[in-house]
Amino acid sequence: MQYVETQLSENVRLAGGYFVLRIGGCTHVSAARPGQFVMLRGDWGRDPLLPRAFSLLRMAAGGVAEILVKTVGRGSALFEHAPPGARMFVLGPLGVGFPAPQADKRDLLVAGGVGLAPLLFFAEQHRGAPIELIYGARSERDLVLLDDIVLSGAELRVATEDGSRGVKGLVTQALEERLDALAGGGAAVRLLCCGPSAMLDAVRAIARARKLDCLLSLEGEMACGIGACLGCAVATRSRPYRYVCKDGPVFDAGDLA
Amino acid sequence: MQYVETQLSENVRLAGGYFVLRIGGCTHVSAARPGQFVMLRGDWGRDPLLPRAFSLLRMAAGGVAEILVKTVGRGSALFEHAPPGARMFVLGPLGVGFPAPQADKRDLLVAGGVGLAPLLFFAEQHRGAPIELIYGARSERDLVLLDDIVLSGAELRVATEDGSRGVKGLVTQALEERLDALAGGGAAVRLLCCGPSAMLDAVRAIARARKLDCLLSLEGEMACGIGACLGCAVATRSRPYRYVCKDGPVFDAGDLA
Amino acid sequence: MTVDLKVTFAGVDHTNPIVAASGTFGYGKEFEGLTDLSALGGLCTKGISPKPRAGNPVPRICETAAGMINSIGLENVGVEGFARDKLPFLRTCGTRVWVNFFGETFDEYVACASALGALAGVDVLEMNVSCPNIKKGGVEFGVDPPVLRDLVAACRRATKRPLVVKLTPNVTDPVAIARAAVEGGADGLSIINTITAMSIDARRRRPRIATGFGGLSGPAIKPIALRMVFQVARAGLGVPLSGIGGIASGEDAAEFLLAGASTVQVGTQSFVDPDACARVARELAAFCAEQGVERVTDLVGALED
Amino acid sequence: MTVDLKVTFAGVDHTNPIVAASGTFGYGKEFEGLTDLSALGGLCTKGISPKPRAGNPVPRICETAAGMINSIGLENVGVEGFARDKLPFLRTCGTRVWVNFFGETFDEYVACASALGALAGVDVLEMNVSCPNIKKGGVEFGVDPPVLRDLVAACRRATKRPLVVKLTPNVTDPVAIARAAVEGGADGLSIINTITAMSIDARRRRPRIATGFGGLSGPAIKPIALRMVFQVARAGLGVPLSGIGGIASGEDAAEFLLAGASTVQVGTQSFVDPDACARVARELAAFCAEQGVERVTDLVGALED
Ligand SMILES: Cc1cc2nc3c(=O)[nH]c(=O)nc-3n(C[C@H](O)[C@H](O)[C@H](O)COP(=O)(O)OP(=O)(O)OC[C@H]3O[C@@H](n4cnc5c(N)ncnc54)[C@H](O)[C@@H]3O)c2cc1C
Ligand SMILES: Cc1cc2nc3c(=O)[nH]c(=O)nc-3n(C[C@H](O)[C@H](O)[C@H](O)COP(=O)(O)OP(=O)(O)OC[C@H]3O[C@@H](n4cnc5c(N)ncnc54)[C@H](O)[C@@H]3O)c2cc1C
Ligand SMILES: Cc1cc2nc3c(=O)[nH]c(=O)nc-3n(C[C@H](O)[C@H](O)[C@H](O)COP(=O)(O)O)c2cc1C
Ligand SMILES: Cc1cc2nc3c(=O)[nH]c(=O)nc-3n(C[C@H](O)[C@H](O)[C@H](O)COP(=O)(O)O)c2cc1C
Ligand code: FES
Ligand code: FES
Repeated sequence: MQYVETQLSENVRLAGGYFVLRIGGCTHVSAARPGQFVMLRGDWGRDPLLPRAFSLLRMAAGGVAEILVKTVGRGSALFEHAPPGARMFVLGPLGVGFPAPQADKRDLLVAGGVGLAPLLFFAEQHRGAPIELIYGARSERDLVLLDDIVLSGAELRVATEDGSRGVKGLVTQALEERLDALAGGGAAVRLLCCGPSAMLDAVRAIARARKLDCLLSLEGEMACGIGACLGCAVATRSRPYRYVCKDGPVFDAGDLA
Repeated sequence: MQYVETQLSENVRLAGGYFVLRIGGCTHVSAARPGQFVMLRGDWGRDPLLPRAFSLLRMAAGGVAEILVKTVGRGSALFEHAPPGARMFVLGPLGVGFPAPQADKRDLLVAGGVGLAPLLFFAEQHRGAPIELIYGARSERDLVLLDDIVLSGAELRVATEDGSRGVKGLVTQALEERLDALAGGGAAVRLLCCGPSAMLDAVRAIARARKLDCLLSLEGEMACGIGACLGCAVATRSRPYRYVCKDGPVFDAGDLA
Repeated sequence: MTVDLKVTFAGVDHTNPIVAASGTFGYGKEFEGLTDLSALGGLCTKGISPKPRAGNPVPRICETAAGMINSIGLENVGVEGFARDKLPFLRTCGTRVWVNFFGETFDEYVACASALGALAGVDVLEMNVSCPNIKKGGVEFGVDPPVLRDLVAACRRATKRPLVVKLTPNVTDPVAIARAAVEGGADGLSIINTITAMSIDARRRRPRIATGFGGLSGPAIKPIALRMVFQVARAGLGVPLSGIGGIASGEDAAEFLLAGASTVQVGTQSFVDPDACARVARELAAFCAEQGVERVTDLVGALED
Repeated sequence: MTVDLKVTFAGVDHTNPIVAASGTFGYGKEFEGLTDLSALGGLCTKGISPKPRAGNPVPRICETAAGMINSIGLENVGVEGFARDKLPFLRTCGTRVWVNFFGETFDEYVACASALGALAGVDVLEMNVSCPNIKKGGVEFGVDPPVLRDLVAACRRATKRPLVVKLTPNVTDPVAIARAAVEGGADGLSIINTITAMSIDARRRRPRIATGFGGLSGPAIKPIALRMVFQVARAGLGVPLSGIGGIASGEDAAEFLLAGASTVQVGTQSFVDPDACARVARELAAFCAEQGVERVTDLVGALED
């Protein structure tokens, strides 16, 4: 596996500062599973130095990798302004994705921000499986790709903090309500969550309290993405440290220390 | 005067690794005179750190600045791959250009490599004046913009080292031949030269030997382009050092130490 | 929210903490029309020596990753030329005038401090001690604590003006050096000057700088500068610090303030963008407003660690 | 033109001068399938200590301009784990095995040198002396010449393997430090380790690295590393040098060779591109061919100045 040089096919502006990069020439990533990620560099000098990790949003036909980005810093800002034709360097697929749906479990996906990407990928990949997606944001204009979610067949629930769309409140409130509504408090439910770390913590607490299976897709400071720099350490019960890039980014919530 | 953020309109590939950047939104540079330059940065991080100096090739209608570039290092390579729409930051016009043609003198422009740019600009600006352009290159495929030169009305002579086009030999041989052919060994001639430093040195020597007026457009290591860093010093007779960015890039050959 | 950007540094009030760094802002005049000089807290001149200097042969500069190396050779107009040709303009700029100076010998330093300190319109004297000490085989004055202490003390006696010592980063222990400068009577410390560095043109098999070595500056050195400012700040030497090294944005400036500096200097970035100092000041104000910081001085040393 | 890339370093022949730098290449295995390990001249392991270490809390790394800071905390599997789980694979890689080691005390260093030196398949021992000396208030072992000389001498007595000392750049005078290591019996010197640095998150008002300070690496430090290699090379201490710091291309490698190194190490760049070491080796060969250099050793110290 090596970095492959390719080009940006399309840079699709969405609402709320989000955008989707469609990167052609990514047949090497075609076999990626939801939750896996790529390391991406643009055509810039030696600054920013390090590639950036991005969960795959989907693999479209013809080897087009799609990722969902929100501008937060220098790397993402450079991607935001990258026009079609801009050179891209892509390594992947990396990491361990979400395990496939289990026959006896309902999957409740809990998404916030760019965390929507791997979960939407999951829903699209496992069309037909009993999947629900609870999607939280500050306000209606921070919600993206709603049509795609609906098309995936996942049952969508939206929670916005200002109540401008869906239930008013945090995504975790919507989650609790949904779990309460499900038979046995959601005992036959598996939680899959990706989003800001406060959200991950809250979902983890709910899973612990209700003794639910729970898989979290984590972020971490990454330099290499391949298990070499030891930067992306996360403290776990099974070992002092595991690594987001090699052992994750998807972790069993129960194993996190 | 400030850096103006704008976009690349077109990136035109020419022969021999040359390309022309057409940069829109440059009305602030519209009044530029031939020989003046701009400082240019692309949309990259803090590396390459410094802007790059480029002589103007021409100012096209609607505030489009055109520059002629050949890839030699990191900055030019990034420009080579910049697609239309890429962000550009432009400061200028800077420096002192070529003085206008004089009534009693014939202007012999001597160009090599990207040094063609300011001289072609000069010829286009002073259409109708008695201007000849001697253009040297290693081989035919290193010659660019020949049609534009012809259209400018300048009398074109080409010299290639391998003889694949025009006179075989160095541009300075073609220059000497032309001077010999002119009445009085070219006494009523002014030389304007821009090109590799070896060529500048040779033309300077010819001018000295024949006691001709000679203007050279120099390069120099530049950080700022505005006379602040003192990096682009050039030793002169009139002062210990002058500065390519403020006092040049066009210098009277007689003043160079 | 209006943010109070005023700071007092070495007893001199500044409208904001942003100072243009020595050697990167000429004598101010070079930036007229390219930026609003009165938007700067202060402006430090090119280093002045007793006599004019023509500087080093070219090439004098080269670019490196996120940085540059320079060996300008302290080209300057000399004390007299400065007083006659440069200072009158500087006095009209509406900003604090810092004058950077140096010598090749102990006596030249003292002569410079005395002459420059006597000029009206000079607000702060900044002593550049990164110069080779000819007597000591060309080792920088600023690397040896006892030498530095004596040099500062001698300059201190020569003038009443606020005297700020600009430290070299090329040392094992910046705190020991800083302490020596304070013992010598420094009213403040500027941290850091450039880091000795080299670049080689592999094809020509030559150094890219005519003098071989030069000084590295720019974003590349920011993490080293920040560490040194923090080390010296934590040592609590009782004098204010001016943070320098790779500052290119208001957020960069805030980082140095949090580490313990009370003014910051913008150097190389003025080459990348002549409006950089004023922009950094604007961005620092915006940063404070966004963060609910009413007085910029509240940031100074406010790092939680 | 075929170029002879072979070099002998500290008595050990290498197929080419490119060595993967310690801490940036795991134990080799991590790069299987990502690059051709046999294309490397050598591969230096993560630093090994007598006992396994879990390393520092997160965040352990952050990016800076053209560089990064790390404070991994020397996480490693310990001597036993290394011998059992890592060395067998390394012996099959078709490249020279450099083992980097360190201790928290004098005795730990010696124990490590002795134990690692006794393992078959270890070609070069590289001593990391940038660790805090607990006895001396946490100052690095490598900044004090007499301490360093004694430490190296003790390790020297503990093993017959080629012993290379990796110098810290956080010093006023790299030549004095280098000389001390050579007096202690070093067979070679690796120059440089990371530069102590800091990054601050201005919004959270905290250092970006959990431990506050960390080590700066990457292209940002290349001009400083090159200067130090050149300084030490010029001092003519009679041992070969391994140049390290920001090397990302064959031309970068050539610059270090010209400055006087006879091997070079590629560190941070392996994070940017896992194939970097092999690519640098290919590019160095192409550079030599282009320049008409028949033997890569002809470049060593060939700077004209
Ligand atoms: C496994 C994995 C998957 C990821 N998937 C995605 C994805 O699908 N889409 C996406 O947009 N990003 C994703 N990220 C984050 C991405 O890798 C970058 O960290 C992010 O784009 C910020 O990079 P930057 O260069 O813009 O910011 P930087 O310049 O690196 O940082 C700028 C500032 O933003 C802060 N910051 C950095 N990352 C974040 C963050 N994630 N949230 C908030 N603040 C941050 C930094 O602390 C700093 O203050 C993923 C990260 C990992 C580890
Ligand atoms: C007043 C002025 C006008 C200029 N006009 C033009 C122009 O119209 N078109 C144009 O293409 N360039 C022009 N240049 C040169 C331009 O500014 C850059 O120096 C050039 O593009 C190389 O930059 P780089 O980033 O690609 O190379 P760098 O990464 O800066 O350098 C890479 C390597 O190339 C070498 N190098 C740098 N510049 C040159 C050069 N000019 N020729 C050969 N080798 C070089 C360096 O020494 C280094 O080894 C001008 C320079 C000045 C000072
Ligand atoms: C071209 C140049 C010239 C400089 N001249 C001086 C000088 O005369 N005196 C001095 O004390 N520092 C001088 N410096 C150092 C700067 O003032 C500053 O300390 C250093 O560049 C680090 O800041 P920066 O990274 O923001 O540039 C010079 C720096 C550069 C780049
Ligand atoms: C993440 C990381 C871990 C490192 N670990 C070690 C180590 O265990 N022992 C050591 O001697 N050097 C270690 N280093 C230093 C490198 O080997 C090298 O000296 C330094 O990074 C400079 O080279 P570079 O700029 O090519 O990265 C480490 C560097 C990094 C970035
Ligand atoms: S990102 Fe380097 S080990 Fe995970
Ligand atoms: S480029 Fe800075 S003075 Fe000319």
